[in-house]
Amino acid sequence: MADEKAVELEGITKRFPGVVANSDIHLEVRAGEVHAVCGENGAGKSTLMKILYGMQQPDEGTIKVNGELVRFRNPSDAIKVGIGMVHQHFMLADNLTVLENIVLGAEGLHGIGAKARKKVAELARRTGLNADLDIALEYLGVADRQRVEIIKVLYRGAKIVILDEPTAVLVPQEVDDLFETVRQMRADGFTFIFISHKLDEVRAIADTVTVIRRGTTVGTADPKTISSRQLAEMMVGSELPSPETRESTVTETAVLSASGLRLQEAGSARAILDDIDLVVHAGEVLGIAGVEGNGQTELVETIMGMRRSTDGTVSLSGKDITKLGTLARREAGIGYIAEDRTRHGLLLTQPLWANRMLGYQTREPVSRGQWLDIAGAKKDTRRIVEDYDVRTPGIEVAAAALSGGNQQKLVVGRELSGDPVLLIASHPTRGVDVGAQALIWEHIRQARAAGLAVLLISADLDELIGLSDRIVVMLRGRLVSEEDPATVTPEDLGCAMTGAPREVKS
Amino acid sequence: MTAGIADSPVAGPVTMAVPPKRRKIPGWLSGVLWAVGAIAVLSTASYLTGNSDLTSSTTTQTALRLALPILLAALGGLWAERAGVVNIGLEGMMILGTWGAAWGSYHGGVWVGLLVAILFGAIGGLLHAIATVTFGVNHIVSGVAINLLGLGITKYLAHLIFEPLSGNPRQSPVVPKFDTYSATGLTNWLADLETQQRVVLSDVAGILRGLLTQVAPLTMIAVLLVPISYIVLWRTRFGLRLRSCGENPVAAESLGVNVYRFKYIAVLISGGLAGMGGASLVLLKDGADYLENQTNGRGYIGLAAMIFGNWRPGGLAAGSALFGYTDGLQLSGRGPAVLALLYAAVLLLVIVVVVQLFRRKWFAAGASVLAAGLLYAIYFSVDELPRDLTPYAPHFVTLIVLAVASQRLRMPQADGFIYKRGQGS
Amino acid sequence: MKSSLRAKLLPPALAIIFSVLLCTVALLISGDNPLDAFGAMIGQLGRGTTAVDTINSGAVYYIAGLAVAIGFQMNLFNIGVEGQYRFAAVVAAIVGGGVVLPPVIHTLVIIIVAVLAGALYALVPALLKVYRGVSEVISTIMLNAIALGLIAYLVSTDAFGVQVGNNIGTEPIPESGWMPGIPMGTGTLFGFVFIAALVGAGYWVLLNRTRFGFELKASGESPTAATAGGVDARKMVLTAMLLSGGIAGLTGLPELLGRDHEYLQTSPAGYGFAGIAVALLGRNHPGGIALGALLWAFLDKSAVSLDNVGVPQEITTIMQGAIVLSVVIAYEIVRRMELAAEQRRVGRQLGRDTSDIAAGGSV
Amino acid sequence: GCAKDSGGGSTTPPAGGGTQASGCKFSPVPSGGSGGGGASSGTPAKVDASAFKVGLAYDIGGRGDASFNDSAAAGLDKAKSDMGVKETKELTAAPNETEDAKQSRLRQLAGEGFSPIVAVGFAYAKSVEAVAKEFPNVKFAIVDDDTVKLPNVTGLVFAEEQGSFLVGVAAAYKSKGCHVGFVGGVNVPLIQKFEAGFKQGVKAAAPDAKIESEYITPAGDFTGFQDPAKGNVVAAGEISRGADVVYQAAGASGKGVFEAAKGKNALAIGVDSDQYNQKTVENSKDVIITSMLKRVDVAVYDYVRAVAGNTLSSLPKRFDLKADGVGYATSGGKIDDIKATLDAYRQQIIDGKITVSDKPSN
Ligand SMILES: Nc1ncnc2c1ncn2[C@@H]1O[C@H](COP(=O)(O)OP(=O)(O)OP(=O)(O)O)[C@@H](O)[C@H]1O
Ligand SMILES: Nc1ncnc2c1ncn2[C@@H]1O[C@H](COP(=O)(O)OP(=O)(O)OP(=O)(O)O)[C@@H](O)[C@H]1O
Ligand SMILES: [Mg+2]
Ligand SMILES: [Mg+2]
Repeated sequence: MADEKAVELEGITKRFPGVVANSDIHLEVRAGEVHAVCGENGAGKSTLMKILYGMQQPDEGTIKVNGELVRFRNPSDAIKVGIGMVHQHFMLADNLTVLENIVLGAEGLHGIGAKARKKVAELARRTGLNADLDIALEYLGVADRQRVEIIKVLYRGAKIVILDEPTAVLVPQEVDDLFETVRQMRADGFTFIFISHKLDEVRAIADTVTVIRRGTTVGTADPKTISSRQLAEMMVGSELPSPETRESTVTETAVLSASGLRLQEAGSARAILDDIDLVVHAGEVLGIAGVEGNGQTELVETIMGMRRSTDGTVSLSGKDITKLGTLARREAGIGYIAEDRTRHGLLLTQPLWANRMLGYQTREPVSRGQWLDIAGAKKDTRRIVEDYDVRTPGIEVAAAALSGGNQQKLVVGRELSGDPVLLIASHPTRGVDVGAQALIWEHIRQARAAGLAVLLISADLDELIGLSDRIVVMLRGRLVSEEDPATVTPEDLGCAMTGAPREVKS
Repeated sequence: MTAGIADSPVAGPVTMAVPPKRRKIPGWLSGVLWAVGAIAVLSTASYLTGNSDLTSSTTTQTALRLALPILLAALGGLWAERAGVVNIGLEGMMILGTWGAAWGSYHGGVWVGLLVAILFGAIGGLLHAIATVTFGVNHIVSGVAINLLGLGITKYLAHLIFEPLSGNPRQSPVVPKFDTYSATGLTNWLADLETQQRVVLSDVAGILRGLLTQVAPLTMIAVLLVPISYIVLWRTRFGLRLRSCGENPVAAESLGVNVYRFKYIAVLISGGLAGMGGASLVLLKDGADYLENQTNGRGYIGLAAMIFGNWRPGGLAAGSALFGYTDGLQLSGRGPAVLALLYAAVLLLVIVVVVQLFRRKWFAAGASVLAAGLLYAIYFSVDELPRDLTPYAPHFVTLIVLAVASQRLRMPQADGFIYKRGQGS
Repeated sequence: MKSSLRAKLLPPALAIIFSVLLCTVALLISGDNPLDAFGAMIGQLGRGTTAVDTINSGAVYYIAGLAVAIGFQMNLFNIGVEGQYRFAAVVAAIVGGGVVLPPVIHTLVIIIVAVLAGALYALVPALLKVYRGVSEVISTIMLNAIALGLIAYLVSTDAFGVQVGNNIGTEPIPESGWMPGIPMGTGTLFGFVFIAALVGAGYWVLLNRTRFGFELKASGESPTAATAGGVDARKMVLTAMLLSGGIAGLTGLPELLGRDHEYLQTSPAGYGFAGIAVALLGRNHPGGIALGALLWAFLDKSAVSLDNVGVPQEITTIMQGAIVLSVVIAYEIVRRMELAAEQRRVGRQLGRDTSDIAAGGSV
Repeated sequence: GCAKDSGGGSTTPPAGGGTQASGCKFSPVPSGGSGGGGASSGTPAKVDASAFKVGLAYDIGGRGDASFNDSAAAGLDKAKSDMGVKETKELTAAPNETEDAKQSRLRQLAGEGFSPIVAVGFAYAKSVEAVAKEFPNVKFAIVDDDTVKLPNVTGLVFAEEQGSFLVGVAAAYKSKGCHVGFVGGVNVPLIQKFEAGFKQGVKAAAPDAKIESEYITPAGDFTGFQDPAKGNVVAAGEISRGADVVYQAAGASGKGVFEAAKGKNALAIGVDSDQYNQKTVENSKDVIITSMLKRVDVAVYDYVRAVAGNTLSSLPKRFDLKADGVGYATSGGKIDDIKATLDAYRQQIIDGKITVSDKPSN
């Protein structure tokens, strides 16, 4: 059994206009193992998986599943031979119900009625999904969405499951839950292909790891014996960075202070933000930990003025900014790295220099009065590209043409350009590869040393612990506890975030 | 313009903070409640103003008649947009339908006429699908082009084919029309009831009688298409797949749904329904045969009714009915009837005020009081509404209802987006 | 990626060829001679005033197209340009005919009134959208119809209208309010053509060189990103809609100031709808809209010449529809061809130099 | 049970609503002149127009529109066969075309040597004025307009109110409930003339008669001429309020008016041409008791004839009852019984004893 090959990919090559995503890739996955695939952003992992799942057709190469040569014209073909995929980005329709999302495309199995519902309910139990199956998917939190994705795969009876960065949005407890499910299923004979940028996760779960660099396989290793550092070197040929903060630069000057902040949707009794008090000092990084959906997003958007607080005040360097709009707050010195760069940070079809203006359209060097200063914007964009190592063929390309990591570097560069006194960094390195991650951390650290106040929100607890001077935990719209990053462990933090009682330390 | 008609550029923040809301009452029940409420308001207004037009059988019959093409166009819009294709070409497809209906009916009788109308509409749909689905053209561009093509081609064909028959390049010869049927026993009884002038009872009788007399098969089919659309789109696997293409085509694709195929099917059905809407202008008793420009923008009104109805069959039926009703009322009852309707609006606003006070929405209640007062002042002070404006009563009513009703419109999430196979993130 | 000149010019050419072919088929079916037809269409430019008329009408469509395009820039679909321009034209004609002012100033007053009236009529859907979330598609469709009633009232003899023979219209504007044209052959080029060009230039500058234009485009491209960037979405909807309405208000003026000097109830409608097609043809670019407007006007004028040689004039409508559709399809085909070529090029290079192009993380 | 409705719509109550009275109390019929036509202008001298190229510029719809364009076409056809016109050319306006398109059309005809040129419809007024100035040697005529004061332009206008007066009398006499209706397509001055004459005619015959009067759309919204479905509803509304004879001046919407009348056992009166014989409304011809005739054909014929015979000055200033420019149709024989009465009124108008106003009174 152990030597049976569930999947064999040979000589896979896939070209996109201007990019070769995969070139001559070889990958062998044994039946019943968890096989990790690692690589930088844009190394071609997702592309390879999409090829295995029939969503994209390879230009060259062959695919064998369970020893048989197959050709997938579309995902249905792949599903038929028992392959399932959980995508890097959720593949869910917000407006359809949970049940509909799951049975879609597999109605042939149990219809869409009572039988299907029974089957799904059973799977929901198995994976720990507690949501009502008839509510629209948009009401689900990320962890539940991830579960829905996995149920989708199981519902179709897949034996070979591809998980493309499933842990990026999960907290440690949730990751553990997920891994527990995976281990159980592995014991039941399922095969997994697992993609993650978090190398300790890879080492924790995988039986084998294959590393991809620049579209080709560089090698296979045993995660039990290889160190994270070695793995990282295989991937990028450089050392694994860590988000350690060195000496404290915290001062006494409060930059951001919020008091009694409250946010309530019209017509809803529940407060999304409830009596939030917080202060960020110059030279300080305040980390906010919390399971997604507990109000961090709303807190940031309220501080940015994108939402109107129901109650409470926000002041910046002593000046009350509660009544100001987003632009005025930005002009007052807030830089903002939004959690979803494609939705909130960038104009994807516009050139890089136009993206440089976004949020700064009222200020030099990109504008003068009501007039845009295009030359100035271009010049400053070139500076950012240089300083922040944005890999791009030029500043005239559309932002969409950059990979995620490079897009993020551009955003960070921009938000640190306006001489901010406060930086709000929401998941600044989400989905960004190790190289870019290091660079972004370094820039945040430098700015902090120069006296910048930073409000950091991150799901990556190592990042949070490593960068922050203080950490507050957010739960159901409230700040429930404060932790010292010097002593707290990710596990403790995870407990506080989920509201679980903390194990008493001996 | 990536999103076609993106519904709300007023950007809301991302995260869904609203906790899951369970619908306490099922959709059909709330529909019934709304209908009962509407009848109650209308019959009260009719009683207080002494204008029986508000609930007469003639008015409802007319309303049904005028709502029909709008309803069918709106259903056409629904099918396309549920699959993610904005269809502003409904008008053109409808025009194609009018021509096809007349031509088919002339040569092979009403049913052939209906069939040809559907076919012609579907050809318009096919063109729209080729442009938007296969070539990924902006949906509005394609729709606008189809409106032009529909008009141009039918004019050309009428010139070529109808002129020798009718002597008129803008009109077809007289073509056979659908027979109509009445539930005679019932309607006679209802007629008695209606003439007795009893409060509420006579009103309900009038409304029902209007819906049950002289009904053509086409009318029945069209009305039935509302629940049928609902069932097919929301209760079958075919419908689920189709809707998934309008919500998240990439997800649908990743689950093995052939998005192109469903989009094609949806837009073809959409065109067919619009063509049927055209047929309803031609093939009903008292219909107009083919007449150039006879659709008069009804395709656009259908589109508006669909948005009004929040991309749902029941809602768009309500929108079409509202429009048809008001139009029928103003055309047959003219100024006095519209004035009575104004009175009904005041009553409605009073109810709204009570509800808002109950819900402790002071601002909304205040605004409604103001509006009610204003309308009542108009009602009280004028004996006759301006003659130039009464013909547009349905348009005013639509605007006012939209402005008053809370806007929780939700278009299919990927509506108007251009989808390309294998391009998903 | 900057598209090459070929990618810009080939599609319209293909589209025109395609629609000419389509019409040829139609003409052959109806037993007409396509050569006569196309000959007449081309020939009309050299005859009478058609060339000048084409430019004049082109200016009208151009303004309407710009009005629509402003909305499109931020994903607002202002179907209401039709109602806005007609309402504005009537109001401007009434004011223009009712006041006595020295030359130039009189004209300016009319222009300003038209802009304000158009903006005012666009204010309704804008407010409904911003404060009540009413889709501008519905509200402007409804307001287009309502405009008919308002106009009927305004030009009725009870209000501001005067009856001339069997027609009714507004009081004629005295000569001081006219805008002089440039005589060309037998025709006269409207002075307003230059204003239209100016509006087009202003449109370009506004969109590409001002903060407002940047915010407008940002809102259109990504409302969420614009909001995070400090753009007030409500304000943008309001301003864009008002601007669109204001420009729409100018649509009726070339003819009103340059030729008709009064608004008659028989004055033609439909410029607003044509504006939608023209804006789409021109891909919201001021230069493209200009070409689209001229093409549109040219096809419009062709109706008369075609009728003159006995060819069904409906052909022009078919041609307009066919061009709108085929031009976008052609753009798409050319784009795909270029992509495929690019892909082949990468494929060829791959043999020699893999790492450079395949470098992950950036293109 | 469910039953197929029989053709006549027996399930609806008879028209007239409540009071099914026996008719109106009529004014005494004016005496004098039950004679035939008053417009017999003697035996016409033979006129030869074989040197003439006649151009016709129609309004939207053109030849075959079963309305005034068609009527103009009939006049042209007659001129051709009677006077041997050398060449004719007919061009048609497109919907929503601009002023310059109209001018181009006329200019094209003039440039190609056509003269006289007849422009059909008052929408041509400004264009005729502009082009006639450019071609002083070309003769122009314009139907429905007399505002162009140029030596080479002749206005061909009609006394629609006089014809409408007569059908108003007929309506009063044919109404069982002494209640009649008028449905106008679009509320423009031209159609108001029909309304005015009709109302006056009804009142003249039966001062107590009730009159419903509605337009489908206001001025400027020309869909009112194009929407039979709405015409139907408006007429049905009038009928349900008691009207049992409905006169329509609603263009293509008139068809809906006829059908409403047919469906509700009422009677109808057509307009412009003899609609009893019109193909497009043949389904409901049995309710059409008469039609108000507006003889555009006569005007066009007479005009061509006058140009050919160089007798333009003798052309009537207005084509009225006297000039046989308006009248009523008798096809179907439904008003044969009151023909004498109608002719009496006709004579009164011709003699100037009754003047018919062209503005509705209220
Ligand atoms: N649809 C596409 N069209 C064009 N190029 C694409 C497409 N999808 C991916 N690419 C290119 O292929 C490369 C590999 O992309 P892929 O998504 O496979 O990377 P990845 O290894 O999954 O990266 P990440 O770790 O960030 O998920 C990217 O750099 C991108 O340039
Ligand atoms: N539809 C598309 N058309 C063209 N290029 C695309 C398309 N989709 C993706 N790309 C390419 O994909 C690249 C970004 O790919 P990808 O999303 O894999 O990057 P990434 O680094 O994985 O980003 P992220 O971390 O956000 O996933 C860009 O280089 C872009 O050229
Ligand atoms: Mg990626
Ligand atoms: Mg990936």
